Order: sequence, then C-alpha cells, then structure tokens
Amino acid sequence: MSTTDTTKGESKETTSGKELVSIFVMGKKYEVPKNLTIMKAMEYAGYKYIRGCGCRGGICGACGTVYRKPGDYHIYVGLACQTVVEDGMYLTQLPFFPANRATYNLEAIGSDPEEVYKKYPELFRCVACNACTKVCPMDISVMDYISAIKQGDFEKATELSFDCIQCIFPFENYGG
Amino acid sequence: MKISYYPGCTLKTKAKNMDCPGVAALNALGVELVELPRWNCCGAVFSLADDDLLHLLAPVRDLIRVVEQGDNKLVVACSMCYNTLARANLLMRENSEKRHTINTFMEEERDYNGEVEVVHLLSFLRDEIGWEKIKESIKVPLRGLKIAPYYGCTLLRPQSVAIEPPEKRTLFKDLIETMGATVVDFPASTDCCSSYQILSNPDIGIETVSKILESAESWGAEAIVTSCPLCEYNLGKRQEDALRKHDKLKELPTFYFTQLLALALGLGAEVCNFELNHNGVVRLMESKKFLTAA
Amino acid sequence: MPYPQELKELIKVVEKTRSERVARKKKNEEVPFLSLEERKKILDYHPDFREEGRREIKVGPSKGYRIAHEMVDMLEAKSRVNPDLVDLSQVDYETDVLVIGGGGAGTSAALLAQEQGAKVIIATKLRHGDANTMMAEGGIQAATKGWKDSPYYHYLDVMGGGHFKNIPDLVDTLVTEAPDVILWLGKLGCNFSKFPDGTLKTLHGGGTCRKRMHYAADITGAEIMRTIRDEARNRSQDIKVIEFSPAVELILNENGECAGALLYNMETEEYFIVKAKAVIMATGGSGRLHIQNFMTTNHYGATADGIVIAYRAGVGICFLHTVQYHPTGVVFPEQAEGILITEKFRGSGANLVNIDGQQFVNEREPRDVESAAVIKECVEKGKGIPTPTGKFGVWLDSPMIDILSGEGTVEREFPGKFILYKRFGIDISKEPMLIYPTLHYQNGGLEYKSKGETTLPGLFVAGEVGGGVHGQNRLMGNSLLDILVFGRIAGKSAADYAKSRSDMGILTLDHVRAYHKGLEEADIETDRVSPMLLPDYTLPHVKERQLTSCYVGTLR
Amino acid sequence: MTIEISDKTYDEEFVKKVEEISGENFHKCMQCGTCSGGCPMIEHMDIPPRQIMILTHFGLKDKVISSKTAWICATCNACSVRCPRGIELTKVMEAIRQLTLRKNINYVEPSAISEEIMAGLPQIALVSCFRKHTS
Repeated sequence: MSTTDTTKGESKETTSGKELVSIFVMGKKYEVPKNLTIMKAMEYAGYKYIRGCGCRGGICGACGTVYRKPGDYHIYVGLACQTVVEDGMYLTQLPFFPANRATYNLEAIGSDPEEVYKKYPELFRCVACNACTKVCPMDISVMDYISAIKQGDFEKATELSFDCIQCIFPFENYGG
Repeated sequence: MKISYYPGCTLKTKAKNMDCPGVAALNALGVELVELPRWNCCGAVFSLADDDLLHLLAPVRDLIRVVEQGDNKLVVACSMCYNTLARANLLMRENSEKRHTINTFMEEERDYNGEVEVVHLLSFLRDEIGWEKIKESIKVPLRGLKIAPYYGCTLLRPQSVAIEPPEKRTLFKDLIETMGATVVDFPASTDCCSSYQILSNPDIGIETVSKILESAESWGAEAIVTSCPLCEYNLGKRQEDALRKHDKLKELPTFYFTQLLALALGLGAEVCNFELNHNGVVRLMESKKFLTAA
Repeated sequence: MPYPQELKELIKVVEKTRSERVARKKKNEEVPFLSLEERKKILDYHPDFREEGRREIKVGPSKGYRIAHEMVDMLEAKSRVNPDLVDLSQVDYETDVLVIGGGGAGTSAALLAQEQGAKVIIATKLRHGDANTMMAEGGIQAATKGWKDSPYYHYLDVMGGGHFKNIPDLVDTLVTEAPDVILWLGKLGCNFSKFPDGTLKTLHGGGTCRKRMHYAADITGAEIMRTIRDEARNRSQDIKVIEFSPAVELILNENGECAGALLYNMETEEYFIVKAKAVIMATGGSGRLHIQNFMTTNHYGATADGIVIAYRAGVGICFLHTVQYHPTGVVFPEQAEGILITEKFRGSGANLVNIDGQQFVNEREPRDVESAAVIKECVEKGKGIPTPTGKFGVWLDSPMIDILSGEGTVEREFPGKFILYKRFGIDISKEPMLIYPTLHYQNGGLEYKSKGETTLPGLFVAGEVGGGVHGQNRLMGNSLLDILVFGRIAGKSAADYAKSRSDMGILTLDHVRAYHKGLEEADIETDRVSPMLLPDYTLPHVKERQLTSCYVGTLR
Repeated sequence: MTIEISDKTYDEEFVKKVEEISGENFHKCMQCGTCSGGCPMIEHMDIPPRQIMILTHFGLKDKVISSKTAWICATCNACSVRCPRGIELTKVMEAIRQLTLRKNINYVEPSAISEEIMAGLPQIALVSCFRKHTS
C-alpha cells in the first residue's frame, strides 16, 4: 500500500502537538489530543475501524458510542464521528444489536394505528420513562413520536422521527 | 372559556366518536377544550404495586404539561385516563417521599407537586357549565329515549377519585334528564365490564358483558350510555358475541355521553361519528327521529 | 468548538454587508454569471487542471490514460489474493444475480432484479446502506412537473454541466427515466418534502434552468436509502445481504464472461466464492483516496474497489481525469472538516462572501466553476478567511435564509446541519459557516452503455462506479438520480441476462494472473495491493510500532 | 377444603413480599366475605378473594401463586371499596401477580395475540392488559 501521507484530509490536525486528554477505550487508557472526535481519537490511538464507522459525517448511524464521564451517573450516547472527546471519558461502541423489525408490504397495509399494534405490540408497553429520548444521539424526541404513533398521528410521528439515522440497525434475516 | 383537555390515545383513534362530539358540544356551550401539547399515553391503569414508580412517570408527565401551559385544571373525558391521571395526581400531592423520587428521576422536567386539578368531563359539565345552561341550549330534546347510564368502575372507584359518591350518584341521571331523555337506573350500572380481561380471558369477558346487558334490558333500557372506550368496546362491539351466546338478549345500542349531548345540542349526526359505534345506534336514533330533527 | 474571538470579529464584517445583500437578493439582483470564456479561465484554479497531479497508467485496457496518481496507484497494484491459492471448485454461494455494493445503486438494482424473478445476493463492504447515498443531502432532479419543464430541458442542463462531453445515450436514459424514479420512490413510501396539497416541493440546483430538484428536508439520500433498504428487507426471502464482505476480484469463465466474484469477510479474513449468472458492479466512488490531499465528503468505504477489480477483468475507464470538488465543505470547526454543506443553502439564498464581506461569485455556477472561484479567492486574491487550524475558507452566509424566508427556516429546512453545528456551539441561523471545496464525486468510472452493460458479458454497472453520464462535471441532484435510474436498469438487465444464461462454464481467475503479468511487463515493481477496502488513517508514530503490518489482512 | 398449616408450610419470604409490593396490611382481614360477595368475577375464580386473603396470611405461597384468581381479577375495586377493614384487595392481587411477572413470566404473550384481535381493540385495552399481564 502506498505510503501514508498524514496530511491527508482527515488526519491532519491529529499530528499537531496539542494538549492531551485521557480517554478509556473499552477500559483501556489512551492519551489523545483534545478537540478530536471520538472516531479520530480512536484512530489516533491506533485503532482501525471495520465496524462502527460509516459516513464520518453524522448521518449513517454506524458509529453509535456509549460513554460515561467520571463522577457523573449519566450514560451518554453519541456518534463517534460527531462527539468530541473529553478528559476521563470511558467509551465503548454500540455492539451489533438486532432490533425487532417487522416486514410489511406497503401496498397492502393501511394507515390505521392497528397496523402498528400488529407489527409492534411492544409500543403499548411504553411507560414514558423517556430513556429513549435521552440516549438518542440525534436529539429526536423519541418518546413523543412513540406517543404520536399510539395516538394514530402518523404525520406527526414521521415529522418527529424524520432525522432518525437508525443507529441501532434493525437487521433481520440477513445472510452472511 | 378555554380549558386544558386530555383526550387520550383511544379517543384519537378508535373512540373519535367520543372525542369529536365532546369537543363540538363543549364548543357549542362556549368552552374551548384545548388539547395538551405533547401529551403521552397515561398508562390506562394506575400502578398498584407500592414499589413501582416507573408507571407513574407517564401520567405525571401529562400533568406537568398542564403546568407548562400555565394552567391548573385538566379536563379528561375517558374514564380510564381520568382514573389514572387523578390517582397519580393524588399520589404526587400526598406522598412526599415518592414525589421526591419521581421528580428527581425526571430531571429533564420541572418538579411537580400535584398542583393540577384533574376533572372528568361529566363533573365539568355540572360544575362549570351547569345543568340549567345546558338545558337552555338543548335544541333536540331526546324525548322518549330510555337510557341506562353505565358508570363502570373507574369513575367511582376508589373513593379517593370518585367523581361523586357511588351510592348517591346523580351525574349521569342529571345529564340524561337535562337532555330530555328518560333515565333507567339499573343494578349493574357500576359493575365491572371485565375491562382488559376481554383480551386475556375473552369468554369470561363475554359472560360479564351479558349480565350487564341483561340487567339493563330487564329494567327497560333502550340504550346504554358510557364514558369509557373500553366499556364501549366490551358492551358495544363485543355485544354480538354476547347475543350469539344468549338467546334472551336483545340488541342494546351503546353510546358515549358526548354523542348524545352533541345530538341534543342540535349539532347533528356529522360530529357524532356514529359509524364507529358498533350496534344499531343509527337505527335507534332514526326511529326516534333525533337525526332529522336537527 | 464555537468560533474563536478572531473569527467572531471577522463575522462582524459579514454582518455589516448582510442587509445590503439581503436587499439585493429580494430584488433578484445577482452577481452576473460568468461567460463561457471566463468560466474556462477560472477553471485553471480547479485541481483537475494541475498536470503534476496525474500520470499515465501503464497497464490494462485504458493504458496511456492520464489520471490522478492516487487512482493509478490503485490500478497499478497486485491482487489481494494469489489466484493459485483459490479453489474455484468450492462454490460457497450460487445465485442468479450478484450485486456488489449495498448503497442506493446496488439496492435498487437488487429490487428490480428480484421483481424479474431473480434470486439476488447483495455483497457489501460495510453495512447494507452504508454508502454515499446515505449522505446525499440536497435532492434528486427529475422533470416531474409538466409546467415549463421536460426531460428535454433536463437533458440540456446535464449536458451543459458536463461541458457537453457526456455520453448522449446515457444522458437521454437518465432524464427520461427520471420522473418514473420519483414515482417509484413515492410508492415505496419515501417522504419527499411536499406542499400541504401533496404537490412535491422542488428547488433550483446549481447549473439548472428549472426548479426540478426534489428533496426530503436536508437528508434526501438518507430518506431514499432507508426507503429502498427497508423494501429490500421486506423481500428478504429473495434478496440475501452479506455484509462486511467486499468483493476483491471478479471471477470469469473460460469464455471470458463474468461468472461471479470472490468475497472477503473482513472480520474473519476468509474468502468466499459466489457463482452468479450476472454481476452488477455498484461499489460507488473514491473520495477516500484523498486525491491531491483534499479533504472529502465521502463515506468511509469510498475507495474505488469496483473500478480496480473490473479494470483487472478488462473493463475500460473513462472521465476519471475529472473529479468533482464540492464548493462548500466544512473547513472549520475541524471536527466536521470535509463534511458537505448542501448547495440548497445557496439555493435558499445564502451568499458566498470573502473576508471583506463581499460576494465574489454567483451562487448558482456549476460546481467546478464555483469551487475554482473559491480556491482562486483564497489562493490568488488572498481574500480567504484564515482558520485557527492554518487553512483558508470563505463564508457561507446562512443567516440570510432566516431573514429572507422567516425565522426558523434554517432549523426547519436544514435540521441535519443545524444539529451538527449546534453540537459545536454554533448557531448557523445566526452565524455564517466557514467553507472550502472538498473532494466530493468521481465524475468518471467504468465504461458502460445505457442498459448498464459493459464490454465484459455478464457484468453490469450502476451508479458512481460508472463514467460517462455526467461528462466532466456532475450537477447537483443528478447523482441520486443516476444511482436509481441505472440501478433499476442494471437490475433488470442483469436479471434478463441471468434468465437467458444456461451454461456457466468453468470458473477462473486467469485474468488476475494476466494482469499481474501485465504489471511485470510494464516494469511496475510494487508491493501495493488493491482494492484498498478501507482507508488508512493510522499515524506514523503508531505505524512504526506495528511491526507485523506487512500482512495484507483487513487491518494492515 | 382442608389445609395444613405449620411452620413448614409458612413461607415468610412470600408474606413479606406481598406486604411490601402491595403496601397493604392484609392481616387485618376478618374473613367476613364481603369481598367475595361483591366480586363480579367470582364465578370464574378457583379460589374466592376471601380465601386468597387467608391463604396469603398463612403464607401458603404455592396455593396462592398457582391459583388463577389474581389473573381473573379485573381490578374493578368493588372489593376494596366495600372492605370493612379498609384493605385494598386489588393491591394484594397486584402483588400476587407481580410475584410471577417479576420472574419474567407473562400471563399474556404480546407477540402471540392474533392480528384480528389486535385490529379491533382500543388502545387502552392493550395497554392495560399488557400492564397487568406482562412482565
């Protein structure tokens, strides 16, 4: 493979000597320049992505990352390509996680809420704890759009969920 | 007058025939029911496990929406929603320990201390509008219609949230009389319709429904009126199953009180969405000439 | 990070001239478009015209063609596998149609092939849908409106944008199939932005004479991708998707027909043989080659794999000497560097202004002209805005949009970018964006004809991997159109071809051996292997310690 | 019905759990039978509510847990409002259900409900049924 030119596009700023912060990648400590995104910080540390990296522009949902900060009880979720590292950040990438995904024939299903009950009865177990909204890396009001579906207001649900990038990728019956 | 209004999921879909005539009727009486922005499902049943606070989050969030609107009263039409919201409200008002835990958990919301008053639409009609005023506005008196008021469980039990004392209940009676119809009080008026058991144990559900229908019929009712979409489903839509099982039973049309009110106020069948009711309601209304009168 | 103080000071200059510029916009007064003569002159600043940036390729069907060093490096390289080690008698998957690439072109091809009754396998390097399609923001062009527009005008725009070098047959197909594609997407449930009466909203794109660009807020590609990906999943009994498994070579038969491909499971580093009656190449572009060291808007997987392996199998290349630089890529904050800012911002009224707050180019020039103008403004005139990272950019004055179309328009119409900047503490409805041209699109690619067919029987091409339809420069909104029009056509052609094919012959990788011989004969001595699969962003200090990085696995 | 009561049959943990989850002092029950008398579901129950109360009081876990009574209870509160001792029996029933549900055992399996039944149901039926009968 050709020699790596580190001034190439993405990697450029990582070479300049900068203030370092400590991050913990799946428990292991690395010193990385601050102001890098998680993705670039992990590459700086020597990781090469196979999974967990996609468009690098915040739209494909491949790089969902869970992280915690010292002294903070919250669990945060962000996109690795969009979230800037912070000192002491503990992070791990979202593993493959199969969502319950219905198959359907768009021509054959109607627009009544019962079509949704049939496909996703679990919606009706929602307790409005709002954890979904809190973890959404796209700032989508998940709880509200789930509510809208239950109320049969699909237009509102579509609008509210429009920016979803499907970071928990709903796989189903996939070979390979 | 404007007042915050919580319709509930079912009223937005299966029970539009309760929501639409209710909103229209109140409008005709000079009240604008303002649907809460961002409301969510209340959870339908109040959580009975003492250590379960998670299921209180949904109704409390709805109450917080009321405060966010700068309002302190919430009108609810669906009986189950009313029961759940009112009980959650009471708990937030009275149990400081649980209130604290819930407020702390919902850090993204403002604190809630039970400031809102949760009112059922029936009580609102009596207390804020008054039977007299309603009577003056009646355009199509439902004369000659014999109606059995069906309260079910959630309007009257438990006592802490009962819309009126169960033994001295008059709300439905007064409303029916105000509309010019005849009240047929019957013993099963406050019996349980089997509620969610219709899903878990459908046979038991149908038996329970049959008894209620039989009771109403034996006292001479021509129709049943209710304020709960689950009661309406069990007594109305599933009535066919009961009729199939019991030869003696006759068809007994089941209405929401909001439909009868809208009709009596002369708003016509259009706002009543009778097509969502499940048994001979239009036939009965036509035979009584209530539909043409408007 | 928010704009530092020195940039905030410079923003004040932009604010000073803003009201005057808004007033001009309201009166429809624009910076005049450049004449053809002027356009030609300014293009000297375009990276395509730097002769030192390219060299002649010395091997293969397009020998003698001068293209970017980075691309030649990929083509003048050995296979990742030694053909002698591959046992072609052990077939792992057999199918009617193999689609290589799980983006928009590949997925629409799979859907149409399935509709023709074919069993389909999609092999894709990352996840199904991880592709540049997902990132396309602005929209998709199609002459759907009977009023004042037709494929005829669309045709002229495409040809004009491509400097009249486009292959006419391909453009003809592109524009005439376009309205059907919009209809098809609508039926599959794609939520295009619409007026309350249900009419599709359309916008202008750079270089177009009519408003025919359909869009879904500012995530049109993502909306299209999730729509067609969902549809592929709904047909999972016929469409099998193999992820994290790029094709690393095509497999031919003794008659020189395409007969399948060799897949590589990047995670287990195993190779698998797919025997297919027809193969569709839909691997997309090559932004991650970082031609001339430009930053890129492209997806992690855009590494020219399909061009490499089809070239080895004898398919020629064209138009690869031109590369599209999107005029407006983020140059600051550095975390977002390279990310595309859709042309729709300019279409909606935002000016491009220099350090003095002055406009220097019409916002609706073709992309190559627009890019060249920005580079000229920074490099020659010295009117660029220096960034804290030592680069240059010019302002894209997004706050104008809220002034022109009402408060909240930026947030509503560009939710993706609004959120992106919000994360860095910048409100783009109040502050302008700093932009610079960024490597965006591979104008050229494999040679193919209007049914998707190539000179290699059994191999079809769809989308960015192919060259010709956009000539030397693609117009906005035509890439989403390209992948869907030619994806659908390739799908149908491949399924038809598969149906008519009975004898598959004997599988062989002889073409790889021949190519290796060609390299030797051309005196190319190299340890490069290709396709690249994933770009390498490892830093030198790490590389020095990676003592076993000589292997050709996924990682090293 | 003859039942044996001894140290061995008394499940203290069970009694404590029911006390804890229900928040009710069911030991106050004086076995008057008002609950059973007013229960609209009684004919479908294998053990009447009054007996459930005494069995729970005596810590006879297996009998209580294996009874279908708590699952037939529709939480109509008829018993609770009539109880002369002020016990909210519905909360005791809830606790008994929870002891099973909290082991991740569902009484109703959401994914197994047929599409036809789903189609006609009002949302509150689904929500309440899932709340009462799923873990």
